[in-house]
Amino acid sequence: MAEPPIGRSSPLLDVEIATAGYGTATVLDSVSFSAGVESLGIVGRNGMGKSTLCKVICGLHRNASGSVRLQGKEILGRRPAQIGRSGIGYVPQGRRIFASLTVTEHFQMLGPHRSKDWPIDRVFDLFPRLGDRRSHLGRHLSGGEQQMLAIARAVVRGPRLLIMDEPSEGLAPVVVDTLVDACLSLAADGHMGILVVEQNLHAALRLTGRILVMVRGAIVEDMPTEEFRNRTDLQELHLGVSRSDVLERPRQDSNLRPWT
Amino acid sequence: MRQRKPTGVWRLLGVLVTLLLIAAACGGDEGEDATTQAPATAPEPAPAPDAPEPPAPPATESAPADAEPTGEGASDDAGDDPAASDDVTATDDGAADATGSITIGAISTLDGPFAALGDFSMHGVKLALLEYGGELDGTDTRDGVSGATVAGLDIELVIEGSDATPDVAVEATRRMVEQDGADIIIGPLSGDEGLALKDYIRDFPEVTLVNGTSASQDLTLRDPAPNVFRFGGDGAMWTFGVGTYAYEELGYRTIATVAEDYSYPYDQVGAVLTEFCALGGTVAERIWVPLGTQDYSSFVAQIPNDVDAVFFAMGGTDAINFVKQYDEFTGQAIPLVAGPTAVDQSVLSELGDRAEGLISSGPVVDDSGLAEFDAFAARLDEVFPGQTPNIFNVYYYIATKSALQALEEVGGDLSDASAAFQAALAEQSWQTPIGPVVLDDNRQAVVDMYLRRVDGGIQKTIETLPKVNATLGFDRDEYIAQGSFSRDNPSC
Amino acid sequence: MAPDRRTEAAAGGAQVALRHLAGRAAAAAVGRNQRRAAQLAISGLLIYYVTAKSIQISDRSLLVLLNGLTAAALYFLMASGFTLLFGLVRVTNLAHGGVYLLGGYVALSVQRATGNWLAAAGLGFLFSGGIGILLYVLLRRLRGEGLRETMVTLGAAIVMADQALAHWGGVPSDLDPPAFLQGSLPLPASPLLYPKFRIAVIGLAILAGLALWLLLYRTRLGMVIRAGVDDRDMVSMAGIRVELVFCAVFVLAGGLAGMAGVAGGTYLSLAQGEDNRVLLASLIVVIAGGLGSLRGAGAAAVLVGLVEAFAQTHHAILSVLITFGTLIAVLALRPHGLFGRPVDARL
Amino acid sequence: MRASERWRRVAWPLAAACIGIVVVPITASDFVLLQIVIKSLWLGIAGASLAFLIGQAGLISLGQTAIFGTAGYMMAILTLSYGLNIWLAAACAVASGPVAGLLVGLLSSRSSGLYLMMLTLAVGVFAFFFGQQYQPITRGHTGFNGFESPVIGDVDFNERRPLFYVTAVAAVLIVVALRYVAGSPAGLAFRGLRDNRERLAALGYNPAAVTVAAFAVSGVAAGIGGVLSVWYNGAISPGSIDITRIIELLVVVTIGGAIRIEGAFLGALAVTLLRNFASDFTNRVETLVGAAFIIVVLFSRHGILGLWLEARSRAPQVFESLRGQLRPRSRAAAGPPAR
Repeated sequence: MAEPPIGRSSPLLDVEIATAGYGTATVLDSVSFSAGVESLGIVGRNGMGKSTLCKVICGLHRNASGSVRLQGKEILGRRPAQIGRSGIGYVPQGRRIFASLTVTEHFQMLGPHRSKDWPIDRVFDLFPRLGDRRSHLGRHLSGGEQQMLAIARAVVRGPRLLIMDEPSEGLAPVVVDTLVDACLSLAADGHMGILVVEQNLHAALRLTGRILVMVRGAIVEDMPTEEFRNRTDLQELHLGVSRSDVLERPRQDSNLRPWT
Repeated sequence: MRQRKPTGVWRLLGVLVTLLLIAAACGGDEGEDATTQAPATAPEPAPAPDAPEPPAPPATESAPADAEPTGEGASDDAGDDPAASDDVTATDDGAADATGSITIGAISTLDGPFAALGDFSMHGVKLALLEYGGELDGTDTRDGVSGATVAGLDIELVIEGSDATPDVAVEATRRMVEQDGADIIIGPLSGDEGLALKDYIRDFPEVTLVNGTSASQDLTLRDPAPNVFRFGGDGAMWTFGVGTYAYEELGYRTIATVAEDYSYPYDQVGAVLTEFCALGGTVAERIWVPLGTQDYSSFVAQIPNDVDAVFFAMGGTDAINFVKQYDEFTGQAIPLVAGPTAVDQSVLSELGDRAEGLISSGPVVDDSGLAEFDAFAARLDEVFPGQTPNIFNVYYYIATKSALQALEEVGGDLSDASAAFQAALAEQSWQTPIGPVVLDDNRQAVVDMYLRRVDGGIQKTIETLPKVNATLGFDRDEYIAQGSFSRDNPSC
Repeated sequence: MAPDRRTEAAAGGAQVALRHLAGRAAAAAVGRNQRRAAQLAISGLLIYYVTAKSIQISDRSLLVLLNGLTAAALYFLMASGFTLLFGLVRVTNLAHGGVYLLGGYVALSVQRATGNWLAAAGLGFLFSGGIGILLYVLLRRLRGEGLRETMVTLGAAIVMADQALAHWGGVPSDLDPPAFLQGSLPLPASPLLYPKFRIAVIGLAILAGLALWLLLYRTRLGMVIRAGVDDRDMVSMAGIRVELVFCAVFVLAGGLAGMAGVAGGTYLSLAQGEDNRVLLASLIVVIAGGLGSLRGAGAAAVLVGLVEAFAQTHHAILSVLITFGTLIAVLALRPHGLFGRPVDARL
Repeated sequence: MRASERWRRVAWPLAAACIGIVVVPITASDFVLLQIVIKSLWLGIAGASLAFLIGQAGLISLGQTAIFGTAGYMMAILTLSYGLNIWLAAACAVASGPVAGLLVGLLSSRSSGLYLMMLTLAVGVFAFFFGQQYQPITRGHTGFNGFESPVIGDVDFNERRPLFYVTAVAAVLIVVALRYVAGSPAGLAFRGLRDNRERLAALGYNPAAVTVAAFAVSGVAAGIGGVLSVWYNGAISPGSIDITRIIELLVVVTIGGAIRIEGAFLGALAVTLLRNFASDFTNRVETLVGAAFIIVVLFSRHGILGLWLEARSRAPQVFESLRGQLRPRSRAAAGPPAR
């Protein structure tokens, strides 16, 4: 099958969720968007349903109705293992690496599910820190290392779409930069789409080419990152980020290129 | 979408639950007759032999009988009884009562650790009923016997099970007495159940409890109830003679005891020690094993090395485990003397060779040569192939047969709070499969016991101990004054 | 003579252990870690007490130790499957006792038919594994709803106990050990013996423990199981059909329980009510050790077995209270057990 | 409007309960009244204490029999061993319920979920063994027999109807009280414990203290249940609190549905009916009980009560419009995507 061209004309992911929630509480209400092989960011305040959206796509949250299609195939209602095999890699919030497996075992346990493109050395080239700590147990890694491991664990399966939920949460800015760089290099060859949920606006702005804003379970804005960067009114309204917050960190414009 | 699938099943469940509720409601309707009619008929002279008695709360069963005089009540009944579809027994009972029938309720431990003993007990009950023209309804323990008659009255058998706890036993008995209208209760099996049932049945003087194998002394010894009868021994009586035999014949001077930690083994250990210590023997160690213990190794380890013998009092599984482990851990270096149920015929085959030569006392031996015993054994094997006499089937048989004989004598007359029947029952004196029986003033049997030895997998008689009474031949007042046996009573 | 030397050795060993513990307790106290200090102090007292008591009847202390280990072996066989099952599938399998009983009874029937203990044990193992599959199927559609899963296993336990009663009756019974494990060995410096089969049970538990360790730490399946214990959603997201692994663990846990049933049915006996007793014991062990932790199950099995054996020997009447009191104390001080990590045990 | 709705919610069940208290003793036979109705009521009261813990605070306790047993034993010991005035004894026994609850709560305050379940199981089993082994107080395996309920003038509480009134009124009071607690700010904290322990802590509550409080509240109901069980049975022994009773209580609450306090009474009634009448249909009562239990759990998240609520939510439009709040759920369950 020919690689689909980059852009929104032929969506990699097509989401039309009618509702999703817990018990009688509705968390997602009419969420609908498409993503191509691009880097798409979803931002919004706490409790707006971003994580639930990720879980619904991955099949980890099953109380949902509507439709989620990956490359045209319906995946809503499938089991997580099927969804995982059909080409979605998931980097969950809180990292959720396997505490009692060593770094190496995280990759060994995948067995045949590991992509041939990802020999273990390539992983350690991408994240040299992990190579240093290959025989350490997951629970003994630092937060940044755990996040690297979580990303690597998802990537070595060679997914078409990588979903990351708050990858920068709780990490030092320096570590976040390292991670963002790694993600950018991952996406550089244009085979993999990225869907990233972020609270950290800086990371989101660096990593993505398009931004969706989520408020109370619905998508309220959808615009290129470049545009969103300048819409401080929207940032303030939907994220509670004041101008000073954004300015707090020195801008490194050379790094702030949008992903395309 | 997950919630969608089971709709059909849900509907079915809903229907089921509704049915249950309706059934419950009908139970209530049926009761309505009883409560509304009973007061009206209570003052009248009893029209039928099995009429209810004024002092007692009206039993449900009596409703149809009461209904006879008033046509209105009778038609009510006709209308309601079929509706009470949840309770087939009660309906049958009601119909039969109108023509005159007597309901016998049998209770034993059909669930829980003693379930096997419950089976044995019911064999005994059914065997007695078969002698009165009954036929087995089926082979399961809970299948009853139908067609038995005494003095022209049909005998209904209701079977209920407990799990050896007093609460469940009382509820099961209440079901038989108040729901099924049982006139006579045969049972229960274990000691504490017996005490609980004594308290319950005291409030129903017209109902008669004929004990099965409950071996608690205080069922009859202290504060007896006028409608409770025991045609067998109690735990102490079953152990009679062993202490003396151990001291005089076997020459033991110091013993240790290992027993389960509750009242029935207290009675056995107490009876042994009472005799043994009176003769001058001493007890080096009393080891009480919490109920529910399976691994006796740590308790075997506590037996002092320098005792002459070990007396152990256990039942069922515990006996098997103890004997097996005692054998494995000590090679039987110190001889064992057994309590009555530890080597009862019900566990002998499972004990196997390890039980050979064990001395004990007890009510049942296999070589007594009594014609009644041989006939009983033959009949038992014929009806329930492979079964041999043991304390449970023999005692439940004796209890049931005594009741049936007394019923026959009074022509099935249960009027006047079963006064005539209970009087006849108290006078029962007959040759049972295990020897003659008569009752004392507390309606407690005076019976023969046997000193016995396991030999070739059966219990053989060493000596017959005639007419053992509830106080083991001691002075009644003194015996009662020494108090119930306990962990450290007697204190020798 | 010999007992004296052993007494001395025991006392010496205890002293060393005590000094070590006291040091650590002091260090913890200095470090303001009061809880740790309290824990160490309690374990110190326990060791002191046990040593003092074992010296008291020294010619029985080896026996008591062995008894504790035998009990521990049986508990471990039960608990290891239980803890794996919980760790991976998050199912508190209250039917585990029922599986024990049925496994033992099937073996009993087989032995009565063939007279061969090994065949009996094998079939008991397979049969229990089969029940594991049944349970797996029964619980499939409730996956993730811990309380309901637990309740279904409870219902299954009730049904199993009643079916065992229906098919094998209430007569208590036991299996005969294989010929080469019959009889007893003399214990040194004691008039008592020790049955060979009980020693074999200890061996069996050690073997089972080793095999499980190899499975968990040396195979890919083991990695997946451990990963599943940590986070089964993430295992699914890795594209691994975690359901198949679940099923395998159900079979394994059932088989282990059945094996325990065969062992217990041989050196103890099979009877109504045994299922609850054994279930309770294995629950204690699993919880005290920490859910999902094999190491914890092993350690807690030994702890519970020894405490039980000592308590039965020295405080027969209150022994059960001591065993459960210990458990309550352990759990009140360490809510996640000895080796447990705060896994998501939400129901 | 809110107030009136709330009032309606309270008034209907209360009226139903009052009618029940009046009608049931007239219509039910002595046997049904005692063995079904009263039994279900006190078992339901004990169950309500557990339903409260599970449904409101998310604490699955298997130690309720310990609390229940403490009160029951207290009742028996104070009257039979010490000859205390029966009302005084009853008051002490009822008061011992929350105290015992407090103790169990303290022990379990740091646990949650399955660990709490197991810890409380250990407590429950400990209580059973204490009753069985510690003879000086508990009289061992035999326990206490021959307890006589109090008599005031002509009213003898050993009789069934007076006993029924006491039990029924106690049941209603307990339901009202527990619902009141559930609706109070404390109830909010309990639900916080159930839904998210971490968030509760973040809100400034101490989850351990909330756990202890929940156990103490449930202890009131369990204590009253324990006292009534002694009045009902006239006896208490370790057999009244053994592991089968622990399981039975759990079965009662699960079958009934812990989502509301009342579910416990429904479950108690179902279990009592099954135990009393199932033997008319089958020789394998326990298998039937177990299978019924499995089926209820498999097909309903909240037991029989859940079935009822579900049926109501599926009922025709009339109900649909009345209970708008149930709609989102049925929409969420509407299933596979349209396309």
